[in-house]
This record gives sequence, structure tokens and C-alpha cells, in this order.
Amino acid sequence: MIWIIPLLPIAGFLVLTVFGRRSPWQFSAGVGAGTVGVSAVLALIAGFTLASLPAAERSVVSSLGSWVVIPGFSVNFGLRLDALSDLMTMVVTVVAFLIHLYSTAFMRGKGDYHRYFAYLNLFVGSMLLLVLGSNLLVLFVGWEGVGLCSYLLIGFWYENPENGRAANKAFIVTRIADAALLVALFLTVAAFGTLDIPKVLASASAAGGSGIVTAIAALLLVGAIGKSAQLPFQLWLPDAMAGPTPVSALIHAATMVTAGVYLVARMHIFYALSPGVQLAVAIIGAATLLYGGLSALTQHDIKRILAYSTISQIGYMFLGLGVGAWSAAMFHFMNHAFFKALLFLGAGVVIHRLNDEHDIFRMGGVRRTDRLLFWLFMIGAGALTGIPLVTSGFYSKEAILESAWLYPHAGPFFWVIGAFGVFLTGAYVFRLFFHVFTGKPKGEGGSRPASAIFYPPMILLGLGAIFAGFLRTPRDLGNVKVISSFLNPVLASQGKESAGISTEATLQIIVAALSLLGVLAAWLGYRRSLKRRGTEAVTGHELSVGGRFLLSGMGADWLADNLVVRPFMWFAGLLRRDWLALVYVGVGRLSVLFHQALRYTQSGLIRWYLLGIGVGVLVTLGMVVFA
Amino acid sequence: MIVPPVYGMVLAAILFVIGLAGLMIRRNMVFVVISVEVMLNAGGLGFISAGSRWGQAEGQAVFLFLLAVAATEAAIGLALVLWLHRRHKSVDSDSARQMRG
Amino acid sequence: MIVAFVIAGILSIVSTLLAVSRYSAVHALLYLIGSLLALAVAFYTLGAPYAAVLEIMVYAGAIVVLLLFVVMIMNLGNRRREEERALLKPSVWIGPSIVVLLVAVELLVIIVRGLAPATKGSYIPALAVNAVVFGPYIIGVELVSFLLLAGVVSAFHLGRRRKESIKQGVAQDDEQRRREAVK
Amino acid sequence: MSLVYLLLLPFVGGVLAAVIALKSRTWAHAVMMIAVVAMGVIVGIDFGVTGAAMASASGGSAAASGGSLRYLLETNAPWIPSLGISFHLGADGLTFVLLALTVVLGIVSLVASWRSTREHEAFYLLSIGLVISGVTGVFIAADLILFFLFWELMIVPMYFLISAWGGKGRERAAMKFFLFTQASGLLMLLSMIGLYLAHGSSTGTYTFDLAALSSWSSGAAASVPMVLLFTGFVIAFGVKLAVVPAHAWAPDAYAEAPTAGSILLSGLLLKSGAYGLLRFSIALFPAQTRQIAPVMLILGVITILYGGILAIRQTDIKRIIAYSSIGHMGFIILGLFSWTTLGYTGAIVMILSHGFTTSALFFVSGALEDRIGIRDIDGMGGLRKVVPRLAGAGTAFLVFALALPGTGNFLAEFLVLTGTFQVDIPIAVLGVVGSILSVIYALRAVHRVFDGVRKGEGKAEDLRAHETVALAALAVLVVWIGVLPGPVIKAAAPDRAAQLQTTVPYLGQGGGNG
Repeated sequence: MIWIIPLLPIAGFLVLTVFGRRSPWQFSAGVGAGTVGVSAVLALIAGFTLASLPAAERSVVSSLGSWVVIPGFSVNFGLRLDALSDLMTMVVTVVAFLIHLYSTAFMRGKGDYHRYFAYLNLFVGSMLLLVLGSNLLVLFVGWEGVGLCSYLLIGFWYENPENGRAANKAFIVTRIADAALLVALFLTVAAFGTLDIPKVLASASAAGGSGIVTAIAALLLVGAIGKSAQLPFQLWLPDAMAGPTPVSALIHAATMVTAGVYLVARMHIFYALSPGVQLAVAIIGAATLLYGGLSALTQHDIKRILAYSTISQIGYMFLGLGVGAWSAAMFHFMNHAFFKALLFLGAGVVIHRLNDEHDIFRMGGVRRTDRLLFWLFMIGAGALTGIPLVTSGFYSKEAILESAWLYPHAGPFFWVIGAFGVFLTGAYVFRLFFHVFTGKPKGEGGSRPASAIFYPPMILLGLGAIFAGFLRTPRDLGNVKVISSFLNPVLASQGKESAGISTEATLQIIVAALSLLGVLAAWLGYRRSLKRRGTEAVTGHELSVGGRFLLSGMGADWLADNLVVRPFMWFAGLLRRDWLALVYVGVGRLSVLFHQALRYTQSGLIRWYLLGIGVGVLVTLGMVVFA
Repeated sequence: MIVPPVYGMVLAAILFVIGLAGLMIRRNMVFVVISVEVMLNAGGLGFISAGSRWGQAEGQAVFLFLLAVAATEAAIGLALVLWLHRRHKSVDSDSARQMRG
Repeated sequence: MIVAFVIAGILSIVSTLLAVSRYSAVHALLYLIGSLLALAVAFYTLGAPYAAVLEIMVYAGAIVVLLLFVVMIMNLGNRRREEERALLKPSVWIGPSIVVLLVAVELLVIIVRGLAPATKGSYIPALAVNAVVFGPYIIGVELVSFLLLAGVVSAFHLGRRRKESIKQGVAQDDEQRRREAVK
Repeated sequence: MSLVYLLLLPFVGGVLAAVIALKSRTWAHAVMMIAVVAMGVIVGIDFGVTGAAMASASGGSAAASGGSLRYLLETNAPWIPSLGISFHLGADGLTFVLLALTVVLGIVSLVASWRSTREHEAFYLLSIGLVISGVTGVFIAADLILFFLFWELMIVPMYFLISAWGGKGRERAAMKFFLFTQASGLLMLLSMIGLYLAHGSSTGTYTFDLAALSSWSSGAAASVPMVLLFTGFVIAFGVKLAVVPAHAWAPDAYAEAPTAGSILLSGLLLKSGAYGLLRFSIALFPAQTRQIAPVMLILGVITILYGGILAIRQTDIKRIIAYSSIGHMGFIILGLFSWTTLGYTGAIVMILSHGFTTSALFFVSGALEDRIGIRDIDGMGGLRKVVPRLAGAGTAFLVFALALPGTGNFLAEFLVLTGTFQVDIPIAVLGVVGSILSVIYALRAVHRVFDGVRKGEGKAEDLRAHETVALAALAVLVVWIGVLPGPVIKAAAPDRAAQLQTTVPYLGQGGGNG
């Protein structure tokens, strides 16, 4: 039964691959969106069924048979629906369905329609395998499958070689991190003899914190940060925006990039057992959220701003995981899926209307042409910033920051970083917002009409971006605990519950104030730039040194290029001629050389041969004489 | 009075060596044939000396055979010389070096 | 007898030396005849009259005359004297001569070491020789007759004049030479 | 007896096809195809019958059989009794798996050469038939001399395939191929004779029969002479597998051979080396395998890394595939010499899925070369627009080659590396690095060949129906092995259970189902 959920989109993929080319676009759209839609409905049914069960029984395993059976090792095709995977499944299928719906209109007339839906379906199927897999091998299949789809979709518009390069970069960078994940799997097999997640977790907690458990945790973490574009693997995500915008919304914002968060949450017992690695998770999360927030500040490509924002927000989730706030991290994941998908879809509409313009400095005044979009985008931006009380982002960030404050290792320090990140978030996203939506339209402004199908998915996501937040509120604001109690059987929270009402409230007020300050800063910056530059379009080269530094993502690409890629390619180029094989050529040359030397003795002159005979006689007789 | 065989052997050695030298030095094929004859003769002298030393007839018997071999050799050698002469307009042994490697 | 042997030996050595070192083939052959005659005397003094007679008859009388005929057919008389002189440069003959001298020394050492000068020789009459040759060595005689037959056949074969094939052969050779040069 | 038919079918088919090719090349191909398909039918029936028998007989007996081989199907006739050589053919589960591979790749190679015309069609088909016959013989020979005979038999027609119908540097490539395989084959012969003498002098019966030698030598103590004998075999098989210091022949031969030749070479001839290692290491030299394992593991991982790095900067598409193929062979070495059930199974899965993937890649590159006339990726680009189906196939198989989970390649690499990890952690980690390299070269190739806009005139014919079907079938097979490896694993399993090391977890409750 659970198997139908991931297999439906995969079946859709197969159908589209075989029949897509010769079918009308309605067929592709129908199969693509339809299979995912049915999956979403099934996921919701399964989810609510699960939620209605008593807490102890909220775990359903479904196996489709064995995969590999070898003496000493076996793996089956098992799926496992529990609270954590259920939450992920519902979010993934619902968001995916909405984005499919949006895409049916968005991708019209952009070529290769069926191929797009085939890839997107394969992605959803793989993502569901990743989420639902009851053992690490099935999870890994999904993990690589989503990577592949990400690759295929980033390079979807293949006629521009840059897109292909970005796709390769995304796949290779994540694959490097996945190598660590693979080693983690080997180590798991070697240590526990199985890959079944519940068994591994049980064995690990029985074995207690040992070197092996720490090693597995660290290796899994490397895989997770690769997929989730955390430092130092964040390189690929900004470039990944080369793909179609709905793809960025689905894969590079809402679902795939949060797979790392899911993985760490899934294996959280390992992290609970190895505090050092868990601290590393927190440090990586904190560093990344700052990195993303700062880098987003000076970008001018609308999608790159959102990409850096995604990096930063996933940093929050990692910070949450690092400080043991498992359910808060998942809560933020859910909210982030809604509001970031909304923002990307909104950006997609903006780009679509403005004839594929990506530069926010060439935009403006969209509020006048599309009032609905203005409001939806404002909801998204507000939720991203965490505007107090009314948006989901506020509640989930607050939950993470509260746990950070309570974290025994330098908790307040992490809290300060997180709070500063909230300020940055407000600043960069509202900078974008003001540039795009307020003011007067720039350029030719000949706007393409937007399809009506664009809006229903965005409205639904907007509702999610507001109301999902009320599933978990702090104790001083109603103390709703739907999410955390739902997740509790799987993700028992770690550490202290509360810092006391008054501290909590103080911290909340500070964060809330910072978010509003961020918006204010964005407004002031926007006014200043208007005043200074008028309404003319500007680009990056007018930035200060610091601004350019941030624009380039703090030179991360430059560093990676010069420290890793170039030396490696140089080395590979050095070996290109296959020097080892030339050894044999050398042997061949040497024997030819001997041949040349020896053929001079065959002069063809009788006297010469006779001299040889004479010398032979001399030697032979000499042996007789001196014997 | 029979000469002691050692004298014959010494003479044979000297003649043999002269023949060998001629063989190596001369490029004219006629002289090559002559040198071979000289060497064969020296060999025959050696056999005769040995036969004389042991008082056995086999020495001269082998000389008889050698005589036949020398005749054959002369016939074929001369035929070859003639062939070479016709072919290369020369009796220089160096001109026949198709066997060069 | 020893005196006769020594004189004959010296004569034969000298005339052999001259025979292999002359420029003219005809002169060389005449010296060779001299050398063979002297050698016949040496045979006689060594107690082998039969061999001495055969030496004169077969060698000097038949083989060398055959050689003379051929040289005359080829008309190599005096025409190549100058060429021969040019060919016999010291650089050509010094190396082989050294080798040959060393061989000679080794041979003499072996002979003197193995054969005391005082050892007596013995006289062997023709009858004894022929009794051996046509007795136990009759198979050898048959083999030698085969050899002579083969020699006659091959001499005939090589001596036959076949104009076309010869020309063709030359052409082929030249072709091969050119190909090698290209290589 | 049906084993003899298996041997004769491709040969007779080749002769018939050669005769018919003088009249009609289409019919000649058809006859050859019928012969190979008939071979497939026989393999299927044999396996069906004996497989059922095996299933009913399975149980404890497999584990108890020790070092001796148990054939499911045998044919034995005296040949040269005075030297202890017999015409002994035998097939077990592993053999059937490989025979199935042979049939599939035989068909694919014929499909690949169906369309293009060439000179001396008759001799071409005869060569293909002989190669298939030779490979079949190698797989089913149960006598060392017979094995050697077939080993040589498959080299000669392959030499002609390369040297007569290959690319620009074909003569050199063919000569290299021949010299390497021939020289190493002679080493193997030397080892065979050494083993024969050692066995004869210690037991009194002189025989080349594999089973008899196996029951003796698998119990023999690990001594230096035995290691040397094994090394002779390992060198021969290693050269055939193109393990790194001895890989020099492979890139040239792959690149210059005609498409069908590359398919047979990489799919089958290479696998004969792998088969030899699997068969002889377990049947004849279990103790020696473990003795030289440390060296071989290092060589294996060097092969993986070296092949991967060299594939990255090649510009000839067939050379990219060739080096990729070399890299993958390293995994077979690792799998076998890790001496674990996991590694062994992985090696077998790798043999199959690599056979399918690489032959499909050579198929695609051959089709590309047919259509645009070049192999250099610098001159390609933008082909996705021009030949979408070909591009799809190329992308798919390159992605399969980088071990995408869900394909046989992934399963194989995973099992091999998991097995290796239990023996030698650094080697396994380096193997994982090698799999990163495969991602780099595969994606680079996809990018350079298919992305962008085609320069110049943009017309080329896309894949034809029969080509599409063949490639699709290969893709299905690769995924099938990756998703449902059960039958393959089961078929190849019985002769290994007693010898190999099974997983023993460090921690936890042990190997349950997962």
C-alpha cells in the first residue's frame, strides 16, 4: 500500500519516457500531475490514518520482497511509514503536486514538455523512496535518484552549455559528499551487519557512544551537508538556479536540499550518542546561515537571492539539529517548504511576466500589474523573515533559537548568530521585494500574460506559509504542540524543555524586533539606492569590494576552482597520455634498437663472416691451448 | 728414411693458415677458391702426416676422399664464380651482398 | 730425406704465399701449381708415394687446370690488376693477418706439445691404401661418388645461361634495394 | 551433449553465414542471429532443467562439497588419454549466467553490425562466430588444456576483427592485443603444466582435469611454488582484464576495433579473464588467493583510480569508454580478492552489468561514429537536438556507468566495496573515490557530446527501430540486475558458500534481514 505512493510517479516517468514524445502536451501534463496528485492524496490518507493510531503503533513497514540475499547480508525493498517519514511524505507530495500543477502552465511553449514531466516525476518518486526507505540502501537509491533528477533538470535547457556545466557541478559536488555517505553505509554493514534503519538505531543505542558510532555519524553528516548545500559544499546550489524555476522551487528549495536534514533527523540517535559530531552539526549550521544570509545581501539575480536564502534557511535547520531540537528542525523544514516554494513560484511568475528578466535592478512596479502576486510574495517574504505572530517562519525559527539558547555548549553564542541571521533574512528578502514590486516598471515592460493556473498553487502554499506555523507555538503564545507530539515517538527531544517563561518571552521579543529591523534596513537601503542611482539599472560592478566579495558567494567558487578543480584537472591532463602504457612502447623501441644493432653484423660480406669463423677458430684453439 | 710426421704437421699448419688468410683478405672470388684449395691441401697433408705417425693407411684414404671433395668444391665454386661474374659483371665477393640484414 | 722435405716445404710455403697474394689470377694459379708440386715431394718424403702421385695428377693436373680455364674464359688476366691493388689495402689485410698469426701460433703450440719431434713416421704403400679404401670404407667411396654427381649437376645448373631470368633477377634485386633505401 | 551443441552452434552458424554472405549479407546476418538465438534457447532449456534439479538438491550439500566442483551438466570423453587430457565440458550456475551474457552480447553485436556494410562480410561473420564459440568454450571447459585451447581460439578471430575492420590505428592495436594476450596465455600454459606435474608427482595420476586438480590443490598447503603457479594464472587473467600495469593493450584495441568487436571484446573477452579468476582462484587456489590478496587489492584499486583519472581527459569517445571499462574491472579484482561472499557476489553482478552497460556504450559510440563520422568529442556537441533518441540512450548508459543506484553497476560496486571494507578499509575508501571519478568523466562526456548547439549542418539520422529495441533491452537488463539480482546470485552461489568469508559484524545483533 505504501509502495503505491513512490511507484506511481515512477510509473508516470516510464510512461512519459516511452510514449511522451509522440503524445500531445495534455497527455504529459495529465500523467505528470495526475500520478503525483494521486500520490499526494494517498499520502494524506496514509498520514491521517497514521496520526489516528495510538502513538506507540505509529509505524508501518511494507516490504516488496527481498533485494539482495547473501549469506551474512541481506537487504529488502522495505518502506517504512512513521511520524517522521509521514510528515516528509505529505509535505513532499503536496508541494510536488502543487508545483506540477503550476508547471503544466509554466512550461508550455518552452520545449521538451514531456521530458520535463518525466524527470519531475522521477524526482518525486526518488524523493519518496528516500523519505520512506526503511533501510539505508533504499534511502541511498532515492538519495542518488534525486541527485540525478536534479542534474537532469538543472541542465534541462541543454542548448546553453552553461546550464550543463552547472548541472555537472551540482552532481559532482553532491556526489563527492555522497562518497562519505557510501562509506558510512559500508561501516554500518561492517559494524551492525544490517542496513535496516530501526535495527541499526537500536544496535547503536545498545552499543552506546563508541568510535564507530561517531565515525558513522560524521560520515553521514558529510553526505547530508553535501545534499543540503551546507558549508563547504554550498557551491553547487546558486548555480543550480540554471534550471527551470519550478524545478528550483521543488528540488532546490522545498524538498531535495532538505534531504540532509531528514537524514540527520532519521539517524539522530547517532548524533545524540556522539556530542562532538552534533556540535559540528550546529557549527556548520550556524556558519552556513550566516554565509547564506550575507551572500544574499548583494545578489541581483532574483533566483540567486532565493538560492542563498535557501542555503541560509537550511543552516537554521542544521542548527536546530545540532542543538538537539529535532522536531523544531523538521517544523522549520515544513514551513520552509511552503514559503520558499511560494517565493520561487512567485519569482517564476515575475520572470515569466518580464520576459525572462532575472536582474532585480531591472525590475520594479510589479505591484501595479499583479496585485495578487504582490500579496502572495509578501506572505512568502514575511514568512521567510519570520514576521512575528502571523507567519509560520516566526514560530519555527523561534523554536530553533530557543533550543539553541538552551544548548549546553555555547548556546547563547549560537542564539546570537541565529538572531543576527533573522535580521539578515529580513534585509535581503525585503530588498528583493521592494526592488521588484514597488516603484515604477522599468525597461520595455511588455509583460507576458500570466496563466491563471499559476495562482491556485501559490495561494495554497501561501495559506500553508501562514497557518502551518500554528501547529507548534511557544508556551507563552498558546503552547500548541501538534508537531512535536506527533514526532515525539520518533524524535524524542533532547535536553531541557524550557528556559522559563520570562526568558523565553524576552528572547522572542528580541528576535521579533530584529526581524522587523531587517525589513526596515531593507527599506532604507532601497530608498538610498533609488536616490543614488535614480531608476537606472545597475549591476554588480558598481559595488564596493566587500559587496563584490559577497556577490561572489565570498569567493567560494574561486577558491574551489583554484584549490581543487584546476589542480585536479591539471593532474588528470598530465596523465592523459597514459604514461604507464608507454612503458610497453619503450620495450618495443628497445627491441627494435637491438635489432638495428644486430643487423649490422649481417653485412652480407663473405670476408666478414670468414673473419668471424677465424676468430671462432682462434678462440676454440685457445681453449685447447690454455686448457 | 721417413721424415718425422711432426714436420709434416707443422707444414700443414702453416699452409692452412696461409689459406685462411687468403680467404679472409681477398675479395676476388677466384682467389677465394684458390685459398680454399690451399686449405684443403693443408688438411690433406695433416691426414697424411697422421697416417704416417700411426703407420695406418686411413690417413691416405681420407686424402683420397678429400681429393674428391676438393674437385667437387672447385667445380661448384667455379660455377658460382661464373654466375657471379655474369650477374654483377664482377668477381668481387663484396658485390654479392643480398644477404645483408 | 729431411733436407728434401725442408726444401720442398719452404718452396711450397713461398709459392703458396705468392699464390694468394698475386694481383693476377693467372700468375697466382701458376704459383699454386708450383706449391702443389712441392707438396707432392713432401708427401713422398712423409712416406706416402700414392698420395704424392694423386696430388700431381688430380690437383695440379685437373683442378688447377680447370681453374685456369675458367679464369681465361672470364678474361680476368691483367684487366683487374689495378683494381686488385686498390682492394688490398693494409687496412683490409692487417686485421685478418693478426688473427691468422695467432691461430698459427696456437696450432704450432698444439702440434709441438702433442707430437714429439722424435716420433718416427712409416711408409705406407698404395696397395695398403687401396685395400682400406675399397674395403671397410667402401660406403665412403659411394658417398663421394654421390657428392661428385651432385657437384656435376649443380655446376651444370649454375653454369647454364638463361638470359631472361638473369635480367629479371637483376631487376628484382634492384627493386628490393630501392625499397630498402626508402625504408 | 547439449554443451557440445553450444560450442558448435556459433561456429557452424558462422560458417553457414560466411557461405551465404557471398550472396546476401542480410540473410547471412539472419543466419548468424538464428544461431546465436538458438544457443540462447539451449542455454535457457539447460538452465531450466538443471536449475530445477539444483533447487531440489539444494540444502546442506552445497556447503559440504568443499573444494571440489559440482557441475550441473557435464560431457566427458577421452581425448589424449596418455597425457591425461580429456574433452571434458561442464556447466554450473556461474557458467549459465555467463553463457546468458554471451548470448545477449552476441545478439547485440550482430545488431550493431547489421546496418553498416563492409568488405569481406563472410570472413567478418565467421570471425564473430568463432569468437563466440571460443568464449563459450572458455566458460564451459572443465579441462585445463581444453580451456587453454579455447582461450587461444577466441584471441585469433578477435585479432582479425580488429586488424581487418578496425579504425585508423587498427594494425598496431591488433598487434598489441595479440602480443599481450598471447604472451600472458603462454604464462598460463606454463602454470597449467606446472600444476599438472605437481599434481602428478604427488598423487601418481597425471591429469589436466579441473575437478581432479581442484580436489587436490584446494587442499594443498600454501607454499611458494603454488603461489607462483597461481601467479601465472593471475597474470594471464589480469592481462585479459586489463588490470593496470598490464592494461596497455586495452584502450587501443577498444578504440580501434569495429563496434561489434568492441562489444565482444569488452563484454565477453574481458569477462573470460574475470571468469578465469573466479573459477580458478576458488577451485584451484583458495589458499593462494588469500596469500596474494593484499597485492591484488592494491592493484585493483590502482586500476579503478587510474582508469577513472585517465578517462577524464580523453577526447576520443571510445577511449573514454575504454578507460572507464578498465576502471570497472578493478572492482571485479577487489570483489574477488576481498574473499568475502559480498565481494564475490558483487564481482559476478559487475561482470553482467558491466557487460551490458559497456557494450551499450560502445554501441552508442559506434552509432555516433556512423552518423557523424568522428569519435572526437571536441567535434561533437549539441547532438541532443539532432539525434534525441541516441542522446537519450547515451546519457542513460553513461549515467548507468557511473553506478546510479537501481542499476546493476551500483549494486555491484556497493557489494564489492562493502566486502572490501571488511577486509581493508583504506582500499574500500579509495574505491569510493574511484566511483567519484566515474561521475566526473561520465558527466563530462554527456556534457561535451550532447549539450550545446550543433555547429555546422545539423542533420543526422536518429536510432533505427532495431537499434532502439536492442539498447532498450540492454537498459532493462541493467536495471533488472540492479533491482532483482536474486536469480543471478542464486545461480552463481552454490560453489562458494563453504570457502568465502561471511560478514561478521563488529557490533550489534548480527546479520538479520534488513
